[in-house]
Amino acid sequence: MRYIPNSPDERAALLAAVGASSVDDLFATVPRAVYHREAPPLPPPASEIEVRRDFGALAARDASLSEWTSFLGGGLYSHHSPAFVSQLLLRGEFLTAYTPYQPEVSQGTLTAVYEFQTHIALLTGQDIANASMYEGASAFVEAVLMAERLTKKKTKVVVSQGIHPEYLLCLRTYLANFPFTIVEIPLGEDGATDAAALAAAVDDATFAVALQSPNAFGVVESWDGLAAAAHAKNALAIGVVNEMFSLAVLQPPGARGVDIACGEAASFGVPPSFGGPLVGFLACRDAFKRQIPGRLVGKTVDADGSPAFCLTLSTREQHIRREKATSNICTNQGLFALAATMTLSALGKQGLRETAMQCLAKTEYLKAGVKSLTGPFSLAFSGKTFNEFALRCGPGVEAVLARAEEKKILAGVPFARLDPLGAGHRDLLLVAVTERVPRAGLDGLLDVLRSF
Amino acid sequence: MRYIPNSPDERAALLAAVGASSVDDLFATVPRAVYHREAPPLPPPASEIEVRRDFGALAARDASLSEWTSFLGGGLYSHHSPAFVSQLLLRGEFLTAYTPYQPEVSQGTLTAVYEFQTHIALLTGQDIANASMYEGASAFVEAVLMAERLTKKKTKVVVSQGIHPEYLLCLRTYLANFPFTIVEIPLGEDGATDAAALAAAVDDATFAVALQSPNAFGVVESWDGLAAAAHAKNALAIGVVNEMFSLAVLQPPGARGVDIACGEAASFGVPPSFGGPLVGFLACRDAFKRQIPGRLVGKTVDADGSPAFCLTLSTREQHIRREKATSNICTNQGLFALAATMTLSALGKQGLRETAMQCLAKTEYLKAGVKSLTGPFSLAFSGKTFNEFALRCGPGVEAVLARAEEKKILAGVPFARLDPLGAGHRDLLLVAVTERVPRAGLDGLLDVLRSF
Amino acid sequence: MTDHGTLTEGPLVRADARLDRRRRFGSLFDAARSGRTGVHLPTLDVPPADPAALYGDAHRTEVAGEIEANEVDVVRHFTRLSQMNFAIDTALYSLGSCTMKHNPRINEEIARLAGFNDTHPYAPVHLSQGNLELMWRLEQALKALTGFARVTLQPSAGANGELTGALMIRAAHVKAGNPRKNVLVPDSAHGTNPATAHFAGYDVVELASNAHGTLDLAELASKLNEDVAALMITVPNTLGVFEERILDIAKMVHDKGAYLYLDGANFNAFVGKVRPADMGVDVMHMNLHKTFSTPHGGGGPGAGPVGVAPALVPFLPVPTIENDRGIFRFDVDRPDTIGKMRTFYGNFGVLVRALTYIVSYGNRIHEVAENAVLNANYIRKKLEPFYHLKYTAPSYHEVVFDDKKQAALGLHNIDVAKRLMDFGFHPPTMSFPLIVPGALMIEPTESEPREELDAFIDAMIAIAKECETAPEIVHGAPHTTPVRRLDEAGAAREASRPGSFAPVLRAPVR
Amino acid sequence: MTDHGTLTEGPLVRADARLDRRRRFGSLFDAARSGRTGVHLPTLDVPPADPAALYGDAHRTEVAGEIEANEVDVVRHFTRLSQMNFAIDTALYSLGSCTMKHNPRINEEIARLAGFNDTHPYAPVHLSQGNLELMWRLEQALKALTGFARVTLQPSAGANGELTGALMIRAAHVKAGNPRKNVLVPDSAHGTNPATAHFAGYDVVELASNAHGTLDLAELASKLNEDVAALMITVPNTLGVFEERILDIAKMVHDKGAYLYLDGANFNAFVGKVRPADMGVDVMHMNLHKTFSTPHGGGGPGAGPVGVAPALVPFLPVPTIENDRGIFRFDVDRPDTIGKMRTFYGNFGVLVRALTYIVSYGNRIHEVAENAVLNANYIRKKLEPFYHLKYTAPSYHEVVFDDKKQAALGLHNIDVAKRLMDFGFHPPTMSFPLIVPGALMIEPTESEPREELDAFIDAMIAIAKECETAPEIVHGAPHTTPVRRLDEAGAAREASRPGSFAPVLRAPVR
Ligand SMILES: Cc1ncc(COP(=O)(O)O)c(C=O)c1O
Ligand SMILES: Cc1ncc(COP(=O)(O)O)c(C=O)c1O
Repeated sequence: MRYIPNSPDERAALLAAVGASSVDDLFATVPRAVYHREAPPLPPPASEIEVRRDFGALAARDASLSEWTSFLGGGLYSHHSPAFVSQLLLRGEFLTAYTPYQPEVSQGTLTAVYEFQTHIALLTGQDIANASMYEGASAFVEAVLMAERLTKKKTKVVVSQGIHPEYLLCLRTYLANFPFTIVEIPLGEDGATDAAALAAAVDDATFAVALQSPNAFGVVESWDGLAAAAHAKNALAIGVVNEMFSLAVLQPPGARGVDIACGEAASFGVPPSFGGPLVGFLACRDAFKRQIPGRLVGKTVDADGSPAFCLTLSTREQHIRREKATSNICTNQGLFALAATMTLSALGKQGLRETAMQCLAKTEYLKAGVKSLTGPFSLAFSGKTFNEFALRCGPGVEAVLARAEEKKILAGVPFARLDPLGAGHRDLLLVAVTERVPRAGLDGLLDVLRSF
Repeated sequence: MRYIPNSPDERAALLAAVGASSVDDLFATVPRAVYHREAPPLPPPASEIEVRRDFGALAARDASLSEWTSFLGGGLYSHHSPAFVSQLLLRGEFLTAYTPYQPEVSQGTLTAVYEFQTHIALLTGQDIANASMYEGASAFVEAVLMAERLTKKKTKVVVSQGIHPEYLLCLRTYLANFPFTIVEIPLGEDGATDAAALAAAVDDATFAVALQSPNAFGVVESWDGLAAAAHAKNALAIGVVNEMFSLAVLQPPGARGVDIACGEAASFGVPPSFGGPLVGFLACRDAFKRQIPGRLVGKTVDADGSPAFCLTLSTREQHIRREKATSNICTNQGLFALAATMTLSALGKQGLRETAMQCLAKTEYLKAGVKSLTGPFSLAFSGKTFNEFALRCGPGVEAVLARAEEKKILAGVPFARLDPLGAGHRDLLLVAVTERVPRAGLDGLLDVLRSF
Repeated sequence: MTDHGTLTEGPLVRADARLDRRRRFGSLFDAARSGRTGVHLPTLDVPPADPAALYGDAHRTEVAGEIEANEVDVVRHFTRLSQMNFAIDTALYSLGSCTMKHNPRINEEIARLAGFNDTHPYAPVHLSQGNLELMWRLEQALKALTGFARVTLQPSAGANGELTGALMIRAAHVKAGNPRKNVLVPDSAHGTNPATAHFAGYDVVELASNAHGTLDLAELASKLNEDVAALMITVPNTLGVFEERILDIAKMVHDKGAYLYLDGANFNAFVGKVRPADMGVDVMHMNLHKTFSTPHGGGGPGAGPVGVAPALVPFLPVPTIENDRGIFRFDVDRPDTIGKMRTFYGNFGVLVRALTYIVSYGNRIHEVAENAVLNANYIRKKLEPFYHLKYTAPSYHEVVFDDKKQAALGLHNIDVAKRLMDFGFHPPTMSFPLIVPGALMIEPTESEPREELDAFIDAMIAIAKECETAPEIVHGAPHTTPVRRLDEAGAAREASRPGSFAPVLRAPVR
Repeated sequence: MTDHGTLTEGPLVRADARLDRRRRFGSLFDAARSGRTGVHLPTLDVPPADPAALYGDAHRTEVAGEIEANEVDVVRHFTRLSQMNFAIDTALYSLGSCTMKHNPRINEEIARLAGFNDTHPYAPVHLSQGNLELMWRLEQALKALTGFARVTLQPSAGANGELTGALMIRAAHVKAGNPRKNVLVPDSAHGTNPATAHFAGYDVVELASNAHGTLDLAELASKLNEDVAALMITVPNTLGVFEERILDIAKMVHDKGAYLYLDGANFNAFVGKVRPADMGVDVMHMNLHKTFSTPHGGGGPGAGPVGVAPALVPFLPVPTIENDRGIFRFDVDRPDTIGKMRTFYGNFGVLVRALTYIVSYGNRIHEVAENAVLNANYIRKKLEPFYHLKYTAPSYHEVVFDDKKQAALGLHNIDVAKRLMDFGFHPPTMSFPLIVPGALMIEPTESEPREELDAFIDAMIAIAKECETAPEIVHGAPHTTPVRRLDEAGAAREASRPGSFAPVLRAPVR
């Protein structure tokens, strides 16, 4: 069989060695009423030739970003992934290893995780970062829960409505069974969180206050304002980032008083893959390290005194602490944290800056183009942006998408996709721009808008 | 710069260390008249993003066999390549190593070559095989030259016109400057080499007699007849094979008295890649090993007495023997010999047989379909075939190709493509079938023919 | 098995580690490189922006401390790093409970098709039909294998699936008027089980296992009452033992109006042979990275789909994927939904690999379970004379030895594990089950060939002998790995020291 | 550079090699597996054929002795094998004359596009326009870099390019009425040069080099006459020394009606800085696997395009690729063509990689040469105090030391080379140039970063010291590789013994 090397004869020899007369013997303690002797109700095995044909046909029905001009973002941005990344990820030593429980035979993974932690800490301006979270939304939830543990006996979390609606929905889902109140703060005219409302909502019962920047409408928020509002009432400030390239041109949360940074790091060479696997992150001050969820890698020495890495502070974790653990996470996003690490290593200081500058310049070019239009389109908000903005579409979002589609352009993400259970902003299209789009693509989109 | 890690500052430090004041100093012994200080006349560097876009557009203009139903063969057959092969070939330890001159750090490559030699020897029924030749045609030429060295002072080589026309053209090219005569033997009615003419052409001056089976028209030839004709006059028999799967259902040349087997082993998982890189092979009797061209790997022991592999019998080779070498080959087809080895390892005894049986069955199905047609098509020859046959096209080859193209079918190879400088067989289309084509594809081609 | 006289070789003369290019070259942050980069973009084709003017004092001019390296540096670094890892692709990876089976290469190829890998979750649904159909098909296949009414593919890993299940159970109880208070968890359970129960807002009540290592039905009866929301069990449990009385257990749980949660981490022991829904299970997560061969990737990603009985269907996270006669769509209109467990729809790339695997086996997938169990029993049989087995009930996919015999000689499970590295194998799991002190939990999986099992067995036997004849070698192991045995306790001490974050938990800014 | 006190570490306790899964597991033909396969095809969807009936006694029923292995076995086998190789991706690969530079990963990606990789050479030309355009573009780029009238992309490797060039030279002489008899080759030449001349039907006349290691013009004058068809030189030559008098040499050759052939193996020393046609070269091959970064693949493939001056254009192999205003076609209608060097059009996949590389550097490609030369000179400077340099003329892309100093201590170039392995580096070339006995030919290439050069230099210096302080360690090296030093002479002896083919040159049939 496919990936069962032993042939029927070899299996028979093993069966004989264990003293069983048939495979059924090995399953003797399964209640007979539920034990199936017949084959499961699936089609016969498919060969590689058939798999290629069948799945190839499925894949051909999806819009691949390499074949379309794409302005899709909404929390997941398609940046350049260097060619070497996907090739090195195929190395069996990375691909087919697991959590580095045994450091002597896992220095490869461990070193890479240590590097990932370093990149995230540097980018967010925090002291430390963990080895990865599943993705942005659960990282955000874990940050909120962590803040609660750190602040003791408080019950309220204040969140901006500029946080990605799916993140907020996850927060409500995970917090449903805790006695916590979630207070949402609306955005102002400029698309940024209403600072006065935010400050007013924070009280002594508040354990955490959270903002996202750039927010779900692309608008850059103020970390200073967040930190001030939170710290005024001894709450912790949580900063969410899901377009990490913004941190190459914008001050990081950690440098502006934000206590915990969390979000999505998929911008760094992680393929969009229809939304997963991605790579969440969580970074914070050194003082909070005993409450951080997930794995942490630390530097130590081996018996010869040589430097080496291992998992550390694991008494926080479920396999030791069980119901008192800081999280139930076990399997994380290892391989894609590695992809991000590889990509960041190649980008480096220069590449981060250059990429961010290109995203910014192209976005500003497109925004200027939109402003110069005479038709039924406008920028929804006046706030500063990085590489995404909300376009108010007079003709309706779907009409714009449809007309762009004819030109092989994916014009953007209807805000309604982020917030299908909500009701607001139905006329907004989120338009995101990365370095992958050449000027001709930007002009192509402007032509589409001009055609209305 | 791209793949020059040292930054300008670091280069300056190296320059200082070597005591040069500028790069130009290092080139001081180049005659000034030819030394260019200015940039070469090429466009500016292209980034990965641009390379992907630009080359992607080129590639999109070619017919990829994965998107077409293909009956193309003519010496290069597109078989299934297991998914793991192309992924493992990307491992840097294989990809970026060179000829295993230093066995202690090349056991990986050496073991694989030893296995390649074994596979080729087993398939062809010969004692030994070398580490690879460039491709089929040059392997054939080297076999002829080797036969000449082995037979001493003879001057004539007798070749069947059933050998791939490009192989014959290469033979003429390489032999142009040697005092040898090439005699070509025509095919009989059945598409096989005229046995009587062959026997008659061989004389005491003949050092080699060569046949291909299946031949360039797909017809299975007789190794027995070849060996008998050659040995009658103390010439060596050379058997050419370029569809190696045939050797899973047909007696191998080595078992039927053929002295040297050579040809193309690309059928084993080597991507067609528009005709190269492929992987030539050359196999022969043990007695001829001192005259074999190219690399050979042998088994020996290390200082601890452990088994280990190294290059051997290298006194045959150019780096030692210079103008007296058995060949001038140096770089060979290492990586694709490895691809073939990996594929053969996975195929194994069962997979070889099963694949060959499927090719055969599908070809017979198609031939039966052709025979049942009432229109202007016929099988050009009555001889037995394996997985390719020549179709005589009443309406002309191009008309058939064009009509098939509308159905996304590549109907076959016009014989004229193999022999553009020749004149015969202009109405023949070579139709090859592999396990990649499902029955629907076979029926699709029959429908096309039926439409005439 | 082979019988070898000498178990060790003579000394080797290694070059000083600092001079050996293959070892201990540290992190990319260590090296003093400057002015390099490994990514080159097209020349900017629009007017440059001025971030300083735009952002004012919120402008950041550089990410200080970041790497400056070229592609050459980076490719080499990660190639060298990889060479310091053991992995399934190099040898048997005996890490029990993790189902370290072969990861087929066709799965990687298919998951990398641009039409899957380079697609955006918010692309129009009519331009994503292939993706939706794939998810729908996977749900159907998992339903066929489990017998559940529906399966959500959204959870990101096993533990996330557990939480999804627990939240659905709670939502169902809430809807029925009482969330209840407790979740029962056997003492043999994996740590994620109690942790999950806690994060779903429940108190954990531990159940002591009986002498066979299975559930003690009297104990269960004594703790089961109307405050109990669910029982979370693992089948086969973490000892590799099947809960023979699973049908009785299900009945007892249901009689109290509680739900039966099955941790499906060990589904590999019975996939295609037993449908969990038939056993009375109400909800179960599957670890696609275990049973369904998706790669573990040095820690992840995984995927933890959850199957549910009809009663829990209303509570599934949104969106679900619906098939309207060949047109696939997302359904968010589910009033009782618990909400969402993550952004988008799940670890789609992992789902692609899992479905590829399932169709590759098709209706012969039960052979996976049969051979996983056979291989584990073979190892058990061969090693039983050399290692102590605390629980002797029949083993399924894994066997849990312990170090009782070796402890008598002053050596422990960790010593055996570390010495195993010198033989080229990845050690067993040691951190649990907590009911087996000094555990050596071995799970070979079905994808190990006989000769690899034998080689592993030979190594384990050789070590058992070394424990008697050369204990200092075992105690000092490993000897041949890129680094020697680590000071993990020291690391934790140092890491927990306030302010020690750099260089302990990250590289410092140079 | 680093100064380390101790150069070696203490002893290690390895597990017996036969028990160590990472080492010496032999060939796949060794293991006794049966009934396994690693390839699964679709179920046959047409009636089965009956080969016995069809072929009669020409039918073969099985390939006896073939492997019976599963994908798991095969993936592991080749993963393990690869781990026994040194490669550029692991560290500096000092093998001189082979230009072991970084192989960019984008090249591999592009070459694997289905529109290139999965295309058939006999597909209709109108369905192959991308391929033809690519080849045409590569020819234009190589023309721009060399100054030649045309370039054929057909030869399969450097040596095959040499033969193509030699055959064209001979065809031109034949056409002019006299094929001539000799080809002049310096004694420093690579072995392929004389071998090629022989296979083109010429006698080789060797030219002794002068004291600088370059061509002796008096010697050249004395051997140049109307019987000489060509002079084959290498620039820079195999010592890494540029032929300063190349213009004079070209004139002398041309004055006798002979052609100047340039072995372009060392093009990396001057690509983008000097156009060979400007130096009076008539024909030159390029090794795309050297200068243009295509991977060496453990021995190949390469590609050896040949550029020619106008006089040789008529003799190019067919087909050439022509651009008729954007429609590309093959031209076979070339009456004076030498014919074909191989099937189809060349190693197309290698050509794709080379063009990818060239456009990636574009008009900055001369920096390749500059840095290749700089790096070689840096190594020369640092190692000159420790290793003897027979020829002291300025070095270009490589430097050829020898073992004169070490020989005085009883150690030879091979000992230094083998010990270098213990430091993680691939040894230099030792087999040539023949004019430097005990050669250590080192070519770092431009893609080595400074710290890698330093690490290599440190290792070489450490070894020079060890030769004095611990000669037995150097002599017994390598100590840390998967196998120890091999008995290569014994292997050759055994291999040449009549009838010894199995198991010496292949596995026996079990
Ligand atoms: C028994 C058991 N339950 C649950 C889990 C958690 O699954 P995951 O790591 O996918 O979150 C594991 C994983 O190791 C396990 O072994
Ligand atoms: C100087 C020189 N000439 C010619 C060659 C032959 O080139 P190839 O190996 O590509 O056939 C080599 C290759 O090693 C070489 O170094």
